Amino acid sequence: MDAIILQILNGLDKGSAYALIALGLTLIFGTLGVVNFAHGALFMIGAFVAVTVSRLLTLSHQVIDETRTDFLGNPLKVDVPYIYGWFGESTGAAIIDWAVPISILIAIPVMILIGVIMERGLIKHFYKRPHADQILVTFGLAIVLQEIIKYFYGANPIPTPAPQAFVGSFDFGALIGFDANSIIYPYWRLVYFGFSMVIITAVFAFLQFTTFGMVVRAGMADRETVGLLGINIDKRFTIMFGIAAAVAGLAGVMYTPINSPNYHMGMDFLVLSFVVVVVGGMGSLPGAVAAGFLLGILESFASMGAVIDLIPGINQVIIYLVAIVILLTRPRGLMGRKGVMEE
Amino acid sequence: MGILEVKGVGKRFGGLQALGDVNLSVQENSVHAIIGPNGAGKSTLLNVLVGKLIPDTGSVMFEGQSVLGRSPHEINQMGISRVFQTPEIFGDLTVMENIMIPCFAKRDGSYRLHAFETVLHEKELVAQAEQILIDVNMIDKREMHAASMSRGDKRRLEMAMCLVQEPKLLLLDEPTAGMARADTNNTIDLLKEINEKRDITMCIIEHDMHVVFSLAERITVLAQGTPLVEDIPEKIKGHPKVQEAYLGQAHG
Amino acid sequence: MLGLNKKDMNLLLLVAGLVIFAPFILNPFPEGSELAQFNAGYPDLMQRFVIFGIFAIGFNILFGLTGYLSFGHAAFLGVGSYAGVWMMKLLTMNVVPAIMISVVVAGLFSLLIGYISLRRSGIYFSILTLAFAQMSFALAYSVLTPLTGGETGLQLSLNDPRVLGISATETGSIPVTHFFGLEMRDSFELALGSWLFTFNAGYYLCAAVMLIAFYLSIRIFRSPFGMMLRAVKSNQQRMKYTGLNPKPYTLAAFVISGMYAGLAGGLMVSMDPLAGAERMFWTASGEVVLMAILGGAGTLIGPVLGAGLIKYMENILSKINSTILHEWFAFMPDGIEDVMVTLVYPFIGKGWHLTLGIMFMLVVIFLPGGLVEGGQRIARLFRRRGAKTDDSGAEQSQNTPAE
Amino acid sequence: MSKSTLTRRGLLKTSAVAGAGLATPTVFGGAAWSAGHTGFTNAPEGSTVTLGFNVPQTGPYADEGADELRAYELAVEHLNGDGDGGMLPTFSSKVLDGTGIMGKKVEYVTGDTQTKSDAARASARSMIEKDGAIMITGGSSSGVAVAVQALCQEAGVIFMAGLTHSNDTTGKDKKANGFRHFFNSYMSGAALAPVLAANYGTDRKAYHLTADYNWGYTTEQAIKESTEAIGWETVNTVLTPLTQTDFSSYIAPVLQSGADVLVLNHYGGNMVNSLTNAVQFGLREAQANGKNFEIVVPLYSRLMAKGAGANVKGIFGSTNWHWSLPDEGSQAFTRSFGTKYGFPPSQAAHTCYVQTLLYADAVQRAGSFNPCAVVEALEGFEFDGLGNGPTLYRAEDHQCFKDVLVVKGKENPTSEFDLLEIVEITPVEQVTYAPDHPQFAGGALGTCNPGA
Repeated sequence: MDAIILQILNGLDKGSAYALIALGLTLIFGTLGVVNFAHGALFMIGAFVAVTVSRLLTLSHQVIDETRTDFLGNPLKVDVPYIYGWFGESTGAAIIDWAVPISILIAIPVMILIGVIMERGLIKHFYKRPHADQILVTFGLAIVLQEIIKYFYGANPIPTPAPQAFVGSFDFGALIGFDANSIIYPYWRLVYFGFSMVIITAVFAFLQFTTFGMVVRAGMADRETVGLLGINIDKRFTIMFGIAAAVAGLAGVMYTPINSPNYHMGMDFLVLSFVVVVVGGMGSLPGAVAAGFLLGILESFASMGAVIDLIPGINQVIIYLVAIVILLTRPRGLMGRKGVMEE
Repeated sequence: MGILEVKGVGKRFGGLQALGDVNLSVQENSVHAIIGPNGAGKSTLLNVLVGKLIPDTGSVMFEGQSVLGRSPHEINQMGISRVFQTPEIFGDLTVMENIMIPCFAKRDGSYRLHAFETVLHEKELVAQAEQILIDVNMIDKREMHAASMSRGDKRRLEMAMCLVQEPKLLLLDEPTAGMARADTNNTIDLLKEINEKRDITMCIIEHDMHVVFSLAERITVLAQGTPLVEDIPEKIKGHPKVQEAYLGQAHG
Repeated sequence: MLGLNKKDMNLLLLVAGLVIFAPFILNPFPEGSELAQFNAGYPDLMQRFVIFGIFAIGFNILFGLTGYLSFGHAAFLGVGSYAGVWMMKLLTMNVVPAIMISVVVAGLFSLLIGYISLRRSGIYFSILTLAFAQMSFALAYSVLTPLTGGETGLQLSLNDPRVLGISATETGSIPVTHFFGLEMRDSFELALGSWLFTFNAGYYLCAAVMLIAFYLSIRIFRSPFGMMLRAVKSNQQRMKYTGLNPKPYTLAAFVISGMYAGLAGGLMVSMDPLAGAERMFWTASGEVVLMAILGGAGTLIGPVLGAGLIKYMENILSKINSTILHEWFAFMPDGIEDVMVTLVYPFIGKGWHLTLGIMFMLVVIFLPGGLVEGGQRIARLFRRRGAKTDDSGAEQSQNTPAE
Repeated sequence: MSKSTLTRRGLLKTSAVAGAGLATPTVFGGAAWSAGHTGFTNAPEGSTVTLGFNVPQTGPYADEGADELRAYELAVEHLNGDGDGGMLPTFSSKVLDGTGIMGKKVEYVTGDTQTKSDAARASARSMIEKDGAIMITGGSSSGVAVAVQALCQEAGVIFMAGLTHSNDTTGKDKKANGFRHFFNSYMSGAALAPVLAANYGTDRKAYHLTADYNWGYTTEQAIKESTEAIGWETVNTVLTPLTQTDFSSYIAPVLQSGADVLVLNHYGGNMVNSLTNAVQFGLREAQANGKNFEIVVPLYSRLMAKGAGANVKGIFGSTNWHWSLPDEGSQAFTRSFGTKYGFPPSQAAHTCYVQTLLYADAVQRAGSFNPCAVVEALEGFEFDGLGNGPTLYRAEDHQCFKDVLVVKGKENPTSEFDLLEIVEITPVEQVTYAPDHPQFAGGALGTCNPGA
């Protein structure tokens, strides 16, 4: 039982990353009709916003420490962040410690800007082009973006820890009435899950309760009609693209303490998130979220030792197997609409 | 016994009874029109006839054989062709190829792996297709992409594609929708000619009463998924039920 | 001739000329010159050009004609490769049985996957093929290691039980692949002045197979079958109401292109008898999609060009390092030399992915029809210039399909 | 900048001068890569010799590849008599004199393995066929090493493996033309076990997470066997997919399993992520069976430690070499590398540098570039001064036997390169095994292939 609850937690956690990426992906597809292969790259850029922020915060001047030596035997140069000088060492250290949460505030405008630039500068010209062209151009863009990141940050993962307050784990089981030490779970993963629930709720609320959202939803259902009503749908769709980019970017920022970011993390998620979107049903927002959590949980269960012993290799293929079964039994995914992307 | 016998066909979509107990008998070599107000179930009935929809109840017999449960291409191979309201043609292919495809379908059936023959070496079929293009006055457009033609040309092309197959029954879904009066009259003449010279039975769905009364030998009036009345045109014209159905819709 | 019209025959002859004289064409720069770096006329790369050409031609029969975008085609290439290596391990080092079994196994595998995947269309079809291919990769890399060699790849060893052949040569080596005695790595070298041209037996076998494959693809394009496939892409609804069943046509196209992929896989292991699991990874499937689109999907020659370009970049661009750059710009004053090297460096060597990405974007943005469209535009430009007096020389309607 | 050229054959240079336009067809029976005249592949003619450095330049191991390339450039510099000479003065063999190899200036070409066996072979073939490379070296994974080694065997050139840790490279997939300086899974197990026993006791229950591919299998087997030999019990072993990025679902059940040690048989990105996740789940602070829970990472690299950040603190592992080693050779190399690039070399850089020197030395001693002569010179070669103490290139399997380092993550690093501290230098005797050890069974060296 404990093991199962643990894996459900893990699944929700993984699922929230899948769901956030898939949400933006399907939002872009639903509103703009564009298959965006660069969406994984947006997730990766979000993570590197966090890396950049923590690097900026730790911008340092070097102080020579005569008591110690470096590897060549010269006196050791110790990096002292400028921020220590401005706020004092303890406040400075605390600010650096909170680099990832601070990055969220910075990532929102940065990602929206990147999204808007992408849409206006490139994607806009591809609305009427075949999906294959959209895939190729966004794939090219994804490669370019990740190579740029690689050029500046290298290929090695860069550790970006969570604030000290959230490092480590706690006894989650005891909270919900299980035996002590039966369900130990990391703080930050719960934060991640909570954060993604907030984002998902916010996106849905935004679409549900604002006029802007209503127009966008109407546009997703029938773009031409809304256009005929004289509503400038293009402008709204541009903003939607910015929001989708921000969702992916925030997913990336928050993900950095879970796994050290590297330049190809976007590609790692790309194929998976496409599977999630398709399993959920192209263009369906609830479908994307549901499929994200479903696949996350199934993936977690498939990685349990007992399951692997029973079916060797199941953990390697579970996601794809589920995708195949769902697509064969439910032709348009869990919640897909008819006629979307079938020609 | 008609060439097409529809008996007791019913179809529900969720809570909506799209068709309820439709009976229809189309006589060989006749022109049979199906009319009715919007939402009367005309298109649903047509989709049942071509195998796109499977009815919940009833039977559809064509030349004494059931068409139910067969897929569209099998029904077509039995001799039923369909012309769509918006022309359905192979837009990316040339006009000539659009005609060649039904030529092959007629000769080779629904599937044949003729991967190492060459289209242009099938002299007989090419000649046949060229003749048809001459007949419909499109020979000078043979190498055009079908999608780049005018709407009227597309309709003619689609009609020609159906005729290539020499169907026994031709289903027409509003063949004159959106046409100017002069074009409509041309189409009426063309259809008459086809019906008489080629012995093709026709079943037409149409809104334009002028077309219906110029062509049809029998008319079935559908309303809310059920046939109100079936009779010869003269009788339909003054039929109170028909007027009620149409006028009621027109004013309500 | 050969059942082709004049235009197609010319195209076939052109391609034949290109592959036969490839050792000259690809080695335009003299040995030892600064530009020799750009020579591609060595056996491995020439083999790759034509093998990936075959792969792309086959993929194009499915994608270019029917519009079905398979994202898992590399799986067939991989399966074909494994089958080929097993044939060499168990039967003989002659490449003919290996290539044949590759085609057959890939054909059967694609029949199975195609049968299931073609129940869906559009992106759902793409994801199904992707899922199958990813499963194949993941299993081949891990639990199927005894069958596939896993991480290392399936390779020959000194104690293979080769029924029609020897396990090891007298000198204690693994025997080499051959075509009825003609060793695939045999080469004839011709030195002309400071140029060196290599004529490799393996390459010419691949080239011959590729010409046959190309010829067959022309025949398919011009056949009633090919026309039906284009009809599938254009309008399945009308096809059904014309009495044609699109399913078997599409499945046949899927299997044929799967067999092309298997053929490519078989040739790959015939040239270099090792089959790695990475050749089934989704990026490898993506690569062939890119080849087709980059060259011009639905055109005859496009996929071959796309394959050539991508493989050229992968093999030539990635080998340029900063030392070589410094040599190129050595004639410049020191300061400018360094600036030039700094400017160019991100795009070559380890940055070749960046150049590839930029190229994809440029081609798709400016040449939606791929390289073939680029060629056509240039040709049109010349034609227009040539016929300037001809006032009616306006745009000819673009009705020549599938050039 | 000197104008050097990358020629394929010295012959051509001269023939070009002698008479342009003169056609000289040559037919080779046998091998494409034979140069005909001297009886082996790519025999260097003229005043230069070309080496092929095949390292990952794209993909997740690109940084490791970049470090290998730096080492190669440094080695070439030293062989050609530039720079401070690095390890040449400390090397026990003194035949290398800074005039290249056998008087020929050393040049090199580079290629990108992409850490894929196919791409690595393509790149190696291009260096052999196009650039006339006489020796191929590099790589940062065992799959690539085995694939390229087999290719070099067929082509008739020498392969000096880079970073490859799987037993198979000099076990079931060993080849006569291939040589490995790097240590292997067995040695990791043999070196780690006593240290683990000393620090964590002999009554331990281990839980293995293993990368689901060849290297993972051999490492799991080696660690399992050596820890079981000191009395540990293996509770469970679970295979994880190569493409896995989030290991939470593999880590979470560990605490409930009754184990008190987690062994992460992972490398590269897998290791960075699995270790990070393990620490997140509180395994480092946890208690199990009344003991402190411990994590072990059999194969450490500095780049991985850098990627995992603070999570490596206090965690044991093994490594081939570390820049903080006090011996003269290591110091000389670190100084030389650090002066040129500004930071200390990694173990991958070290092994690649040493392999290049060893090759050059073997050619010089053999007096020939002929691969068979080189093989003969390297087989059974004993040397010292290259950083790991007295070392033997064993003739039976072409594996180097030398001291192995047990390290642990440093608690208070002074810089981003100072992440590991040496716990013990395990003497060579302790990690030596018989050539027919079951973990290395199967396969045969075959005979050297000179290609022609």
